[in-house]
Amino acid sequence: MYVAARVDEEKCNGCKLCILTCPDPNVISIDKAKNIGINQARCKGCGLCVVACPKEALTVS
Amino acid sequence: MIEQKVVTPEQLFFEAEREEQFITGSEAIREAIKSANVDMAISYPITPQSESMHLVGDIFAEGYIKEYFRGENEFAVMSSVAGAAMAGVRVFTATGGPGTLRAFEMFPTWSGSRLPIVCAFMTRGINSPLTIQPDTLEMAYMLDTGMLMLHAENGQDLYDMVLKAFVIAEKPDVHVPVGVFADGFFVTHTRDKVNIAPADMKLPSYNPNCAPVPAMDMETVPFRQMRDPFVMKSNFISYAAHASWQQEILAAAERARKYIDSLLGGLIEVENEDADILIIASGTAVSQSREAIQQAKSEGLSVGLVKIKSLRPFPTEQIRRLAAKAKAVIIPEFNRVGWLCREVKTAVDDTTKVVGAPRVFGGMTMPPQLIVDEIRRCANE
Amino acid sequence: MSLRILKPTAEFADLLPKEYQELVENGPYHEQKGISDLGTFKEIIEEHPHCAGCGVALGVRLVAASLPAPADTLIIGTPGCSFFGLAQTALNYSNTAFGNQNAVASGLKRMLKIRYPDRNKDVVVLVGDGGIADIGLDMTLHSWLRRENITTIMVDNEVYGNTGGQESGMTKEGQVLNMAPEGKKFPKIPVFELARTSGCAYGARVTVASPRKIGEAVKKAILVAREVGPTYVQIYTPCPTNLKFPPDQTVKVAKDAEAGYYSFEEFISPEAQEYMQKTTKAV
Amino acid sequence: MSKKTSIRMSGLGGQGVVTAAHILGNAAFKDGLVSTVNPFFGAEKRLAPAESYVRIDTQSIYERGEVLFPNVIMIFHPHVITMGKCYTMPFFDGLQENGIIIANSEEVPQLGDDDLAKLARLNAKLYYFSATQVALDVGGTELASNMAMLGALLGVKPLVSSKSMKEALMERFGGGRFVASGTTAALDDELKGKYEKISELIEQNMEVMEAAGSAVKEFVI
Amino acid sequence: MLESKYQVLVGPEGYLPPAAASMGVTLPEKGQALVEGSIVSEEEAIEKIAQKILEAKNPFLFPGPLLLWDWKEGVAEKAKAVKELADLAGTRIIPMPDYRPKYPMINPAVEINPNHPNLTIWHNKIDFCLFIGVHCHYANVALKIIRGGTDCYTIALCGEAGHEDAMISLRDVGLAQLASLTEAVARLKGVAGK
Amino acid sequence: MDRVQRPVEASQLLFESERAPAFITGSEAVMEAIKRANVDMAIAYPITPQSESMHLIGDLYAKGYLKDYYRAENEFAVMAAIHGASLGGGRVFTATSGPGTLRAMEMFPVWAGSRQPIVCAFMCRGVSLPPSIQPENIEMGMLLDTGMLMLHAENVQDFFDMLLKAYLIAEKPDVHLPVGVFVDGFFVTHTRETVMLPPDDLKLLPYDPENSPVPVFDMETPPMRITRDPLLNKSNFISYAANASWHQEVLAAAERARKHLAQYLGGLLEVENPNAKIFIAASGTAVSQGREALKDLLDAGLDVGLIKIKSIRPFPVNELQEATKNAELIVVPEFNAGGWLAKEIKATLNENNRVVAGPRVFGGMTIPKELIISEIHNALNRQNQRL
Amino acid sequence: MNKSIFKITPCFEDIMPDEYKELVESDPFGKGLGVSQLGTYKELLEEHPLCAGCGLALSLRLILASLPNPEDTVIVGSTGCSALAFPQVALHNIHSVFGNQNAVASGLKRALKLRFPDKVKDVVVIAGDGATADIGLDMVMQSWFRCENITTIMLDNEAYANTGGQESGMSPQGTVLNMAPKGKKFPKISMPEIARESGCAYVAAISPAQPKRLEKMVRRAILTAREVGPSYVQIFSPCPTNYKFKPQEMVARIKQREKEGFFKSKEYITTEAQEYLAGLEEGKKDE
Repeated sequence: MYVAARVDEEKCNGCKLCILTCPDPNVISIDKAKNIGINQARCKGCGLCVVACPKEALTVS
Repeated sequence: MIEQKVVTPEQLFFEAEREEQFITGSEAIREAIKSANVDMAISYPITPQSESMHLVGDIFAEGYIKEYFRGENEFAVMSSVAGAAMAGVRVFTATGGPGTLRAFEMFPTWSGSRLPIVCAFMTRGINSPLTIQPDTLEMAYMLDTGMLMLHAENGQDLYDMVLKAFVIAEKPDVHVPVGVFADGFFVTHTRDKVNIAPADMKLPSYNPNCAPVPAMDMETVPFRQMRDPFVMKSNFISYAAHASWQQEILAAAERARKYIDSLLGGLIEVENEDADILIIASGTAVSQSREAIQQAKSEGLSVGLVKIKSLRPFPTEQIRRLAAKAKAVIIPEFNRVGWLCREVKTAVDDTTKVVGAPRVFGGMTMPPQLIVDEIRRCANE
Repeated sequence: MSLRILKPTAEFADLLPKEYQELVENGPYHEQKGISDLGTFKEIIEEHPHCAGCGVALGVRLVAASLPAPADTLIIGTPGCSFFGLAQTALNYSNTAFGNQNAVASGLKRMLKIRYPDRNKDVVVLVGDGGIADIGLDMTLHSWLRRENITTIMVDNEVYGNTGGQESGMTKEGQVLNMAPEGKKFPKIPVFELARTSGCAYGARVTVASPRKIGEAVKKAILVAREVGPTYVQIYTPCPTNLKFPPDQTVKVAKDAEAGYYSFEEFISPEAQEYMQKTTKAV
Repeated sequence: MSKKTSIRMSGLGGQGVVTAAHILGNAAFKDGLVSTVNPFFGAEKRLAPAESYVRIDTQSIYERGEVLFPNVIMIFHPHVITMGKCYTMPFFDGLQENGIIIANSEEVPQLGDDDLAKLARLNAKLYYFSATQVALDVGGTELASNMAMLGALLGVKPLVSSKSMKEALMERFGGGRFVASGTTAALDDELKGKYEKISELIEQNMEVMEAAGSAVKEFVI
Repeated sequence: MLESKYQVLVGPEGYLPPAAASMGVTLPEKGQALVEGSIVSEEEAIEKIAQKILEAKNPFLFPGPLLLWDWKEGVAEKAKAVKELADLAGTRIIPMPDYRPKYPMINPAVEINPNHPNLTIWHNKIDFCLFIGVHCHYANVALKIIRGGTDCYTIALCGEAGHEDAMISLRDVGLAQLASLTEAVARLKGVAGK
Repeated sequence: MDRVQRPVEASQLLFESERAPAFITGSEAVMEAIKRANVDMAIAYPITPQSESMHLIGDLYAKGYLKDYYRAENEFAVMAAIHGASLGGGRVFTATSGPGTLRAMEMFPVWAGSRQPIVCAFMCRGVSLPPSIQPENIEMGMLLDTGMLMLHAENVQDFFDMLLKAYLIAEKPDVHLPVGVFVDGFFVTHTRETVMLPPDDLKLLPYDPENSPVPVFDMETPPMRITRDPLLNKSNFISYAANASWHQEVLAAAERARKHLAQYLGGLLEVENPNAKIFIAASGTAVSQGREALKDLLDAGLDVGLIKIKSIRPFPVNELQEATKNAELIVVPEFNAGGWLAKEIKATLNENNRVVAGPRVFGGMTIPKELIISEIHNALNRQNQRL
Repeated sequence: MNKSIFKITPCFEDIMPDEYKELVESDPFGKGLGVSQLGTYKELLEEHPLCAGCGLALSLRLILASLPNPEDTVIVGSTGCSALAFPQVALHNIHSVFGNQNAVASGLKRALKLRFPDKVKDVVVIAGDGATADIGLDMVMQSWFRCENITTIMLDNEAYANTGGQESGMSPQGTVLNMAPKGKKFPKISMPEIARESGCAYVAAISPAQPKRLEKMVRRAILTAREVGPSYVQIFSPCPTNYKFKPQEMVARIKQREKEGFFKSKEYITTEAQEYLAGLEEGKKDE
């Protein structure tokens, strides 16, 4: 029952919509190269980022 | 406004030459606040408190206070005062009776937050039935709020206690609110001689950096700071934090004892302590007792008097010691329930010698004769 | 009420003090009385200890004369000048703690609906400005938001009169009063506008300079409250004592205000409008 | 002499420790035993530590509140042990002599030598198994993990009859209103949504319990 | 003043012991200090701290936010003095960066929190600790919990009036007291070294 | 409504009808009690740990057991609205906790002074600050002098019975005062245990406002000129005397409640092992914890008894003096920092140095029986040393 | 605050836990960061214990990222779900009791003006719908009447969530929730309109589904409060737990409610505030 979001780097275009939809702080980050990083330990797996992602680059498992 | 210079509390209280004035209790409050270097005061009307806060408004207009406004109700006033105190300023407010009860939730909150607020309570009866007359019942409700509680006998006491309350409240090891209680009308509206410190002197300002908790101003570390945190998870660890926090509030009141001793000359005042019959009282009941003792004396009865100035902290050991020597202890009170009698009985070993009478309420005064009757009864037993 | 309870027990009828006998014989309970009948019937307020020229006393008297069904009206008040007169009213009157009147009225109205499902029991709140706009604002607004079937009437003297003349939320901006030593720093609270936003089906703003308007507004407000929803009437009742004008000037002060910032205003919801038309026709 | 069994269930919010305690206590009540159940929760949310307490006896039980000295400790989530997500430190604090620990954990619970020595001194028994896996395999939902934990308990210590257990389940899920926090009520709906009929839910849960009873393994301290 | 016989000794004192102030322990006046509930001279207390710190198996310093953040003049110097003391006495340092309750998220290996200081003490098996730079209220809450549930010897170096619930407490602590403490540690260490 | 209910005499419902066991929480017990109490109206406001019980009262309303129910805007407003509803002559119920009690504080003496037979359940919890939702009963210490009657329930069974009985006592014409039924939050509200319930097709007779010592407020009862409550605040002796007499009448009403408490609750206190030399005296959950300690102490051969105080207002002064006549040690465990019960007991007894004010637990923890046992041993040691 | 005070005392840098080091190295203080930069710096909110998919948590996170001067902002909250996250905010924040937040903020703001006459200290109230529209309505409105220079933000999740899902004044009419067993009997309180009538110079309603617009409104509200008068922002923040929808549907839920006409983003600005904001926004463009 404890799951977390994962990002498919291939699909992600770094639009940051996931960051703006995540209810938890300091979970999804982005670096200068527009790589999305997810702090798995802190993710609650709600799935809002999955729904928000236009590229279907996120999954919760 | 007179130009004021900052002096030490000791200078202001004990060294400066005082001037005798013939004023009411409400005016004594004004005089105390003038010298107290208060930053901010918030008011709300309720009889018999209103006059004092009008007068505080007047000295705001004269420049003695930097900010003043009328809040929307007592609960809101006590909340706003808390907000101001958290921001690190010295604040004052006052209320009475139903106002005290309306704001009740805030008082344990003040102590829990370690706010050195000084609030004057001009006690009166509480509903129902509605009355605006003197009655000290509200003090019974307040005993476990964690606030320090001083009870003024007269205008002079009210003046000194309000002024000194700021100094006691702000000691870093105390730093809890102080309620200064005065019996409505009997003190607030009675004109009497009061010795006032010079108007050109005032207390040093409050220093929030010496507080046991950080000021909420984003200028004090730590930055991540919540006043006051939820230590309310259900686990032993949180319980222990919560319990220790409460114990620390009780400890703060204990630490106040030495400051009450040095600034107010003790938690109690005793006259003729070796007498067989002792009267123990606080507030206006002390004055009535003084008259009764005079009368009793003329009848050849020797009666001692214990005036309790501080109800929280309570002079438990002193009372136990004094009562042990007496044959009878009379406790006159201005309320129907006899809360002071309960406190005293809790402190003494032999409760059978404690007489909880007379009790007057509904707004009447307590004729000294009523107390004399009790004295005679005790003397004849 | 059942008028039976207004009937003195035969054996004791002649023992009743005169004021009660008059009330029984010539009170406003039996037939509809109104503002225009004042002076011809025994008023339900026996007397009052208000100051000479008191606007609040006048306002309270006019409201009492405008009740559409005094025999089934219960008034809830609160501490303040208004209750001195109301305590002498030949109605059920209650005040408890300062500012809680609309909460008390909510509970009372609902209980009376339970106990008398087939009868109208008009619950009317009649309170000063401090009680409604300051300390009791929350409970006033929430009774409106919940759409309680009660009428709220404010006698607005723009000051805490009873505690010695402090500035209230309804005081005019700039006015110097106790607790506003540098003058009040914000405008009058727009309770009238808030009444509309908060769900009142009818609202009126009047002054004691227009007694007939008070009569109409109070009647409408109480009728609408029976069936449609909460209603509000705000009456300007100037205070000669604390605002320091001669007692004979109360109505003039009110009249001047009416010409200016206290102009007559009224709003009514379409539903209330429809209901009023129906009731008037029925009458 | 009293034969009181005091059980402490430690888990995370959302795992059904409150529900499990309720069902166990209710089953004991139906068996004619004396039982009290009390959950403790603060203003916590899902995944925060949650604890529930059941006391079962043949005589009157008076005390209430947290079980400080349990005979049985049930660990619903390995984080209770590894991340200290419980209300006492360490998680077996207060365990009585000959006490029992049952942990929902695929592997042997990670315990330091000190801790193992302490447990050995108490002559404690330590059981473990993946209740979540059993719940998924047999019940088809991880929400039945709490049932698996109860099954394991009955497997090692048959405190109540299976008949009463079934009745208690029926009462809990078979309509009527159960009083719990809002979150529990929400989860209830989710659970009910997974089964077509309540009877199916009950049967499945009974099967989960049975399977769990045989799946549980003892770690010899 | 009442004579208190209450001693503030190493715990665990048990379930919810009262605050030492409620048992009659009073705070010292200027120039004095508290050792185990009794008022002594500041010098004596400093000596005792030095002794205790060197006796300890696993001593720790807990600096609080008033010292961890370089927020006003004088902090850096004081911090440096504390660091020197720690180096000399061979104690480790664990910070208390703020006061928010962090349970159960706290990492007791690297931080301490006033609402549950026992977790850090248990985790690191600390038998001696010294608080400095903590707001008095939070220090008192922490000291009480430590005395209630652990066997750690507690020292509170206070910039204000001191702390009854610490086994040793100095008041009005500034650079001078820190220097004397360091000096005492150096001296005792020298003795021990011989 | 689940079933048609028949109003019956209180004695039938409470004492004669056969009871069946149910395994329920304290919150559910509130619902079961109100279901049988023929309550007209309830008003709710959320606060933990009280909310569940008022949710369940809402369910009763939805099923038709109550005629009106709503959520009000805050606790002060709830207590004011309940006051209004009670003025209107019906039977009412509400509940609150800790900070909610304090927010509404001004209304409780108003209820009493106004002679209203309101029944309110208090699910005690810590009061701010710092905020706590956990069990602690300091709020009771603050309500002692409101004029309300105060019953303290030990467990879920007590809670059920006391709530129903509270209406009977509150509504006696010679009493007619509000009754607060207090329980320790969570320890009782959220604990599930066996409770014996009378059938739910019976309910109390309705409240009859015409038997009230004050006129009901409905414009159907003379006199029509009635002010609830009058302004007795003119500054003259006549008003003072009226005000004081009114207050005395409120105190007197509480005194008159004693006989009804004896009838319905079997006394204001209960004593186990009355000839003991050592007593545990407590109220609420502390009694239960005391019972566990008692078992162990008796097993260990100590001469210990237990006093359960059920009524805090009126306080069982004579009963307590009688029960402790020969006691040498009285230990008072409490769930609060102030120790209000110990204070009450000390103020009641002579030679009150026999009273040990503790152990006190607060912050949310339970009182383990071990703590009570060690308090007794410590006190005995002290006494021995003195001898 | 003076930025120079936000630094770790040199000799303790190595012992500070990572989260504080990160905060100091990558803080948002004095840098003019906003919602667009989220994910690239250490947020003021460290973590929170709220439910997965909590709309209120998302709103809170966005508000904190929108503060124009976080280094000089003090927050006042109230009892409720949001209060559970507050201890984790790296700003001074106050929880007093339920519903008194605007009264506390009034006292606080005036005291801060006294103590720091030459500095702007933003006082921002962030509280739930129960605290703002029910139990605290009086104090909220009175702070507006008094023209206090504070910003009030309501996190509207349309229920008392923390106490187990009771109906609040902001619940939609007809909703069945605890304490409204037959459905809520009156409409959602029109707080934005009440705010406008009660003297707010700037009023807005928004949801976290529009993060950039939310940011703009929060900033405008805070800036207006500094100079012109009180301001109010109402943020629709759905609660998956009590309204029983799946956490991942939170944003979809906002859109659905928008479509049904129950929620609408709006903005009321007084002429004075309009001019003031235009001046500021103009100035910003010039930079």
